[in-house]
Amino acid sequence: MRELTFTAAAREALTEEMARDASIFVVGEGIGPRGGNFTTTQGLYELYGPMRLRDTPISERGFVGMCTGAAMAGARPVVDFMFVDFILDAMGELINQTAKMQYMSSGRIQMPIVLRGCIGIGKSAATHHSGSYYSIFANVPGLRVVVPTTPYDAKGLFKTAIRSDDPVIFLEHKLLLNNKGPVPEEEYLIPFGQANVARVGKDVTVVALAAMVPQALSAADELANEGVAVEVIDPRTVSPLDTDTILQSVHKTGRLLIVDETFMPCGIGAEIAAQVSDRGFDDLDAPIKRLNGAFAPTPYSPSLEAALVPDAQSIAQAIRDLLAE
Amino acid sequence: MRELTFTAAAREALTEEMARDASIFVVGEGIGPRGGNFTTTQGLYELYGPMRLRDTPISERGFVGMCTGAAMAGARPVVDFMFVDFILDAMGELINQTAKMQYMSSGRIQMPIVLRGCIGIGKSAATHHSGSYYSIFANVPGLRVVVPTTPYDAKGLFKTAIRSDDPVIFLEHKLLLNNKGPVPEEEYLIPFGQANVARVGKDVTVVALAAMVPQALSAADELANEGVAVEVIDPRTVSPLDTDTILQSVHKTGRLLIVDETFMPCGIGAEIAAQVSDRGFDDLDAPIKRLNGAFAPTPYSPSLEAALVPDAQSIAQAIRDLLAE
Amino acid sequence: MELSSEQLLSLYRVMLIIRRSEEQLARSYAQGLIHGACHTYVGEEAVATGVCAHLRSSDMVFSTHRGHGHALAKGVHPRALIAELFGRETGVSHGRGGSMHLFAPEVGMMGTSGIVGPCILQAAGAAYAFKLKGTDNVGVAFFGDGASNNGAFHEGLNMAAAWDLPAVFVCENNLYATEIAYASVTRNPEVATKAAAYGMPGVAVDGNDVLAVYQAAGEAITRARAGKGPTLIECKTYRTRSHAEGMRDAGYRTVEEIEAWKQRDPITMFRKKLLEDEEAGEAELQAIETEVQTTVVESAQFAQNSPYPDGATATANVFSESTKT
Amino acid sequence: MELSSEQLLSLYRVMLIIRRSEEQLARSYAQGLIHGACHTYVGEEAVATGVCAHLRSSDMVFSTHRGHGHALAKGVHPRALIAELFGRETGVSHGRGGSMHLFAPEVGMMGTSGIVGPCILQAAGAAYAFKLKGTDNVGVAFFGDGASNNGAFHEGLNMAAAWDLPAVFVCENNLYATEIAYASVTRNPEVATKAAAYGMPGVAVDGNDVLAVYQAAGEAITRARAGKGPTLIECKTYRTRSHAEGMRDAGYRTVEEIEAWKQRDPITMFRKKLLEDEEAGEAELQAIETEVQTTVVESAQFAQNSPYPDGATATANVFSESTKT
Ligand SMILES: Cc1ncc(C[n+]2csc(CCOP(=O)(O)OP(=O)(O)O)c2C)c(N)n1
Ligand SMILES: Cc1ncc(C[n+]2csc(CCOP(=O)(O)OP(=O)(O)O)c2C)c(N)n1
Ligand SMILES: [Mg+2]
Ligand SMILES: [Mg+2]
Repeated sequence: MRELTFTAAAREALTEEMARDASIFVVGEGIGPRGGNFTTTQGLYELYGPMRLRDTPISERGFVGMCTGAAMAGARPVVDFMFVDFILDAMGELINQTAKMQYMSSGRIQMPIVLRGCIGIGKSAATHHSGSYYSIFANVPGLRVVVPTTPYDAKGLFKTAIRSDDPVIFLEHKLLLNNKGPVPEEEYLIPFGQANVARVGKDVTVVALAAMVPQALSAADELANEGVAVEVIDPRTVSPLDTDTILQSVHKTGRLLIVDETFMPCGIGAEIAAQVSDRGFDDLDAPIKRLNGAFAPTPYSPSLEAALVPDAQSIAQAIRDLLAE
Repeated sequence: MRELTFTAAAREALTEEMARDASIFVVGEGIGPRGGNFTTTQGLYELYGPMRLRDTPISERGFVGMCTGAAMAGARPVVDFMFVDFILDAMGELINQTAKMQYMSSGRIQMPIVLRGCIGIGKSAATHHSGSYYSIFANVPGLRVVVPTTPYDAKGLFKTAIRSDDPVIFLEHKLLLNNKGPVPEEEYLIPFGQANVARVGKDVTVVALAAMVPQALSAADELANEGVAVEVIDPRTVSPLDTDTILQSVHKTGRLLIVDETFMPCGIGAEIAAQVSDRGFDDLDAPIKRLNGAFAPTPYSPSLEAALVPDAQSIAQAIRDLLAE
Repeated sequence: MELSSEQLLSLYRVMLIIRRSEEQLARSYAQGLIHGACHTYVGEEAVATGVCAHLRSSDMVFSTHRGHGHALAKGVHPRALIAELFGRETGVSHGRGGSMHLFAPEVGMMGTSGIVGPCILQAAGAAYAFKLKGTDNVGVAFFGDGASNNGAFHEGLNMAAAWDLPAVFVCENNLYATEIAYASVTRNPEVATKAAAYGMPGVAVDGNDVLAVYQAAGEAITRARAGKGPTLIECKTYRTRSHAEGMRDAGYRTVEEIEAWKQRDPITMFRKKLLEDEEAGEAELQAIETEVQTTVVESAQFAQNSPYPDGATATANVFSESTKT
Repeated sequence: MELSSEQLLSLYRVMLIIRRSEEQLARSYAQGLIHGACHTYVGEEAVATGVCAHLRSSDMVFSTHRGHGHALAKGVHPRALIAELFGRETGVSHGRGGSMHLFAPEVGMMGTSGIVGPCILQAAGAAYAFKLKGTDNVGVAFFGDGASNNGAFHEGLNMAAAWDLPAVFVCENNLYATEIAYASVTRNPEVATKAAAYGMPGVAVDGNDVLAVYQAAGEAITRARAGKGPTLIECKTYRTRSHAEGMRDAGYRTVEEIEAWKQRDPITMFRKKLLEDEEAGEAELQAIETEVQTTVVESAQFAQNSPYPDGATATANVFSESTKT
C-alpha cells in the first residue's frame, strides 16, 4: 500500500471532504496562500480561494466564536490553530457556546465544527507551544476529542470529524506529523470510540496515546526479548473513550499501565484507571500504574525537555516494576 | 463560638488581610461601592477606595492579565469573578501566563494572586452560571485550587490563599454561601493539602467536595440508622490533594465512593480513584465507585436541574450498592 | 423610509407586547414563579422593535442576557417566553434555558447568552455563512455598552469589517453595566465612534425613538444585504427598571436620572406621535392595547398551566442525534 | 529633547549590539546551535533602542515573541541572550525559555511571551502596581501590528486609559504578522488611530529613525511618570529578515519592498547622521563597531562553552519556594 505522512493523510481527508461539501471552510493564520504552518492546507487556496480558506487576524477567541455562529447558520467550519496552545484564548467560546449550543437549543441547532491543532512536547518548542490539553477537553460535555497516532488513523478519523455534527477537537502531535505509514487509496472512515490494539500481548496491558504509542511499542519489543508479551492499546479518541477494549485486555492480562505524556492530575490516565478500578476490579492482579510527563511547564533546553517525558526506557522499566508487583 | 456565614467568614479574612498588607487590591465587576454581587467586599470600598477596590469593565481576560502583571510588579491582586464561569475568557492568561510565570522566570518572579468565584449547580442559575471547573484547574501545573465547604474552612483557607506566593483559585459554592457555622475570633490559617475528616466511620469511605459534603453527611446519618458507619472526607483543596488521609481511611474501610457534583470524565473523582487503585490497591475490598453530576450542561428548570445532581438519597443508595459488592 | 399606518401600528404593537410581557414577568417574579434571573427590557423596547421590523425569519439574531425584547420582536410568542422563565416544557427553550438562554431558530432567534460578548462573534459568523452561501441574509447582534469593553467586540467588529460581512452590530447603550457607569470604565463613552478603529461606519441614534432606530437599522441592513459590509449602531437608551428583578433601582444612579428617562418613554412618545400625525385614532390604539394585554395575560395563564419538563430528559441533546453512539 | 554626543553614541551602540547579536544568532541557527524558534529583530533596532534609552531598571518591559532587541536594549548582556537560545544554564532564563521566554527581572525585563497579546495586559498591570505603590515607574509593552487585532489590545488599552495608568504601549508595525499583511486583516491599518477608541493619545512615528522614536517615547514616558496616563506609539518599521529563521523571505511580500526598506536601514541612516552632524568621527564609530563585534563573538563563544542545564532541575520553580510543600 502507498505510504503518506500523518500530515499528508489528514490533508487528503480535508481535500476530499472540501470537494464533497461546499459548506466546509477553513480559518486560521497562514492557512491561505501559505498552505498552513504545518502544510495542513497546502494547495487548497488555489482550488477554493479566500472564502473557503480564510487567513485570519490573531483573534483566536474571535474566530472560534465566529465559526460557532457560522456553524449555527449551516456552514461546516474547520478552525486550524497551528498550535493548539492558542485555543486557550477561546475557551470561553468553546466551553460555554460551541460545546453547549446543541444542548441549549434542545437539539434544534447542530454544531458541525472541527478545531484542529498541533500538540505535544518536543523540538524545544518550549512552554507556549507544547501543550496538549486533551484531558481538559475530555471534561467538557458536548465535545469530541480525537488524538490520532498513525497516518491511517489521521485520515480516517479526520473524515469522521468533518462529517460529525458535533464539535470535534482534532489533535496532531508534533513528533508524529512527518511519520509515514500505509494509507489506502479508497475511502474509509474510522468511527469515534474505537481503540486500536496496536500490539497484542497476554502479560500486561499498556494504554498509550499519540507520541507515547511508538515509545510503548519499542518498550514492548524490548520486553519481548525478556519473554514478556505486552499488549499496547491506543484509544485514538479520548472522548468518547473506548473503555470496553481496555477492560477486555485487562481481563486477559490482569495488569494495567497507562502512559501519557501530559499531566497526571485529573488526566485521561486517571479516567482510565478509575474506570478499570471500578468495572475491571476483579480482573486486576496488581495496582494500576500511571506513567506521565512531569507536572511542570515545558522547558526549552533539550536536556530539560527530555527529562520531563516518558520514553521507551522509562516505559519498559515501569512495565518491569508492574510485573514485579 | 460565634457563627458566621460562609461569605461573611471569607470576607472577614479578606478584610483582615487588606488591613495587614497594603499591596493587596481587589478587582471585579461591582466589587467597589456595590460591595460585590455576593457581598464578598461589602464595606471595604469605604475603607480603601478605588485603587484597592477596582470596579472593572467586562474584560475578564484583560483584568486577569493585568493582575498577573501587577503581581509581577509586587502587588497582591484578588480577582473577584462573581461567577467563576467568567474565568473561561481568561484561560489563556491563567494557564500560559499566571500559572507558568514562576517557572518561566526560574523562580525570580512570584505570583501572589487569588482568583475567586462562585461555583456550582443550583437556584436555576442555568448553564452559564453553574460551572465549577476545579478538575480542569487541577490539571494545570502552577495553580493551587481551593474548594471550601464550611465557614471555618472558608476563612482559614482564604487567609492561606492570600498569603500564598502561588496563584490560588478559590471556589465558593452558591449553595454554601449563606450557610452559618462556628468561626473563632482569634486568627487561624488552614494549610493547603489537608483534608477534613467530616465524619468518622469504619465501614465505608465517602470523599465529597463542597455542596456534596452536607449531602454525604445526611446520607451518612441515614446509613447510621441501618447500622453502617460512613467516614466522610472533604479534601478542601483539590490541588494539592491530600491523598494520604483518603488512603488511611480506605485502609480502615476497604471501600471507597467519591461523590462529585461536577463532570466524571477526567474529574477529581478519577484522580482520587486512580491514586487509591495504585497506592491503596491491597486495601480495597470492593471496586472504587464514583457518583457524579450528569455529563451535560446545566438546565434551568428545577425539575431538570435536580435530576442532574447527586443528593443524600442517591448517595445513600450508592453506599448501599457499594456495601453489597 | 416611508412607513404605512399599518407598519407604524405594528411597531407600536410590538413595543407594547414587549412592555406588557416584561411587566407580567416582573409581577410573576415577585410571585416567585420565575426560578432564576430576570433582566427586563423596559425602556429599551424601541431598539429591538425598530431593528427587527426589517428582518426576515431567515435573518439571524444573536442576543445577550437582556434578550426578552429581542426574542419577542423577532417573532417569539409571549407564551413561549413566559413559559420558559417559568421553567416549563412549553418554553421557547423547553425549560432548558430560562431568561438568559432563549432559543427559537425556527424564527431566526439564534439564542441569548448568559455570557456577555459571544453574540457579537456569532452574528459575524452567521454573516460569514450567508456570504459563503451567497444569500442576502444578515446576522444581527444586540449587546450592551458593557459588552463594548470586551475583547469580543474588538475581534468581532474587526473581522466583520475586514471581510465585508453582512452583519449589523446593535449596541444598546443604557449607560450602565449592572451598577457600573459606562463612563467610569472607558475614557471614550461614545460607542459609535469606536467603529472607526475597524474602518466601519458607526452611527449613534436616539434609542428611545423607534422611527430613528428603524431608519438607521434600515440603512445598515440594506447596506449589509448589498454586500457593502457591516455597521455599528449605537442606540442611546435606558433601562428604567433595576438591572435584574430583585435588585435595587437607584443608589448607583439618581432617582432624578431615572425619572428624566421615564419622561422619554419610547412607547408613550410614539403613541403621542401616532395621534398627532393622525396615523391612528385613540380607539384604534386602545384596541391594540386591549388585545396585547389579553395576549399577555393568556400567555401567563398558559405558562402557569404548562407542565415542568420530565427529569429523564435532562441529558438529551448533549450530542447530535446523528452521531449518538 | 537634546541629546549629548555620548547619549547619541550610546543609542548607536545599542542598535549595533542588537544587530550583531541577531546576525550571530542567524549564523548559529544555520549551524544548528539553536534548538527552537528564532525570530530576529533585524531592521527594527531603532524602536527598542529609542524607547529603552528612557527607562530605569525599576521600569518594567513586557515583550513578545520577537523580543531579543527589547531584552538587549533593557540591559540583558548578549552572552545571556545567546546562551539562552543555545539552551544553556547560563542563559537569561537558565535554558528554560529560549527565544520566546526571556526573563531578566533584575534589569526590569519582565519576560517575552510565545503567546501574542499578554504583554499588553501585563504592562498595564505593572503600571497599576506602580500607581498603587505611588512610585513614578512605568510599564512598557512592545508588540506587533498583529497583536493590535487581538482582544488583549482592546481590553488592555481601555483599562489603562480609564484608570490613567503609567503605561506606554509600543506597537511595532512591520506590516506583516508572519506572512499575513496587516491591511488584509483590518480595514483600518493605521494602528495609532485606534487609540481614539479608548480616549488615549496615539502617535505614529518612523520606527527606523531612532531619534524620532526617542522623542515620542520620551514624551509618552514623561506623561506617564507625571500621572497623566498611557500613550499608544505606533512605530512604522519592517523586519528585513524572514519571520523566523528558516522561513522564506519573500513570496508574501516582494523583493522590491524588502530592498526599499533595506535602503532605510535604521543603523546605516543613524551612522550617516552622526557623521554629518559631526557628533562622532569615523574612527570613533569604528571603535564602537569593533568593540561590539568582539563582545558578540565572545558572547557566542561563552554560550557554546556553557553547560546544558541538569535534567534533575527540570521541575524546579513550578511553585514558589515559600509555599513548597
Ligand atoms: C463575560 C461576563 N462577565 C460578567 C457577566 C455578569 N454580567 C451580567 S449582565 C452584566 C452587565 C452587562 O452590561 P451591558 O452589557 O451594558 O448590558 P445591560 O445589562 O446594561 O443591558 C454583567 C457584568 C457576564 N454575564 N458575562
Ligand atoms: C495567540 C497567538 N496566536 C498565534 C501565534 C502564532 N504567531 C507567532 S508570531 C505571529 C505573528 C505576529 O505578528 P506581529 O504581532 O505583527 O509581530 P511580528 O512577528 O510582525 O513582529 C503569530 C501569528 C501566537 N504566538 N500567539
Ligand atoms: Mg448597559
Ligand atoms: Mg508584524
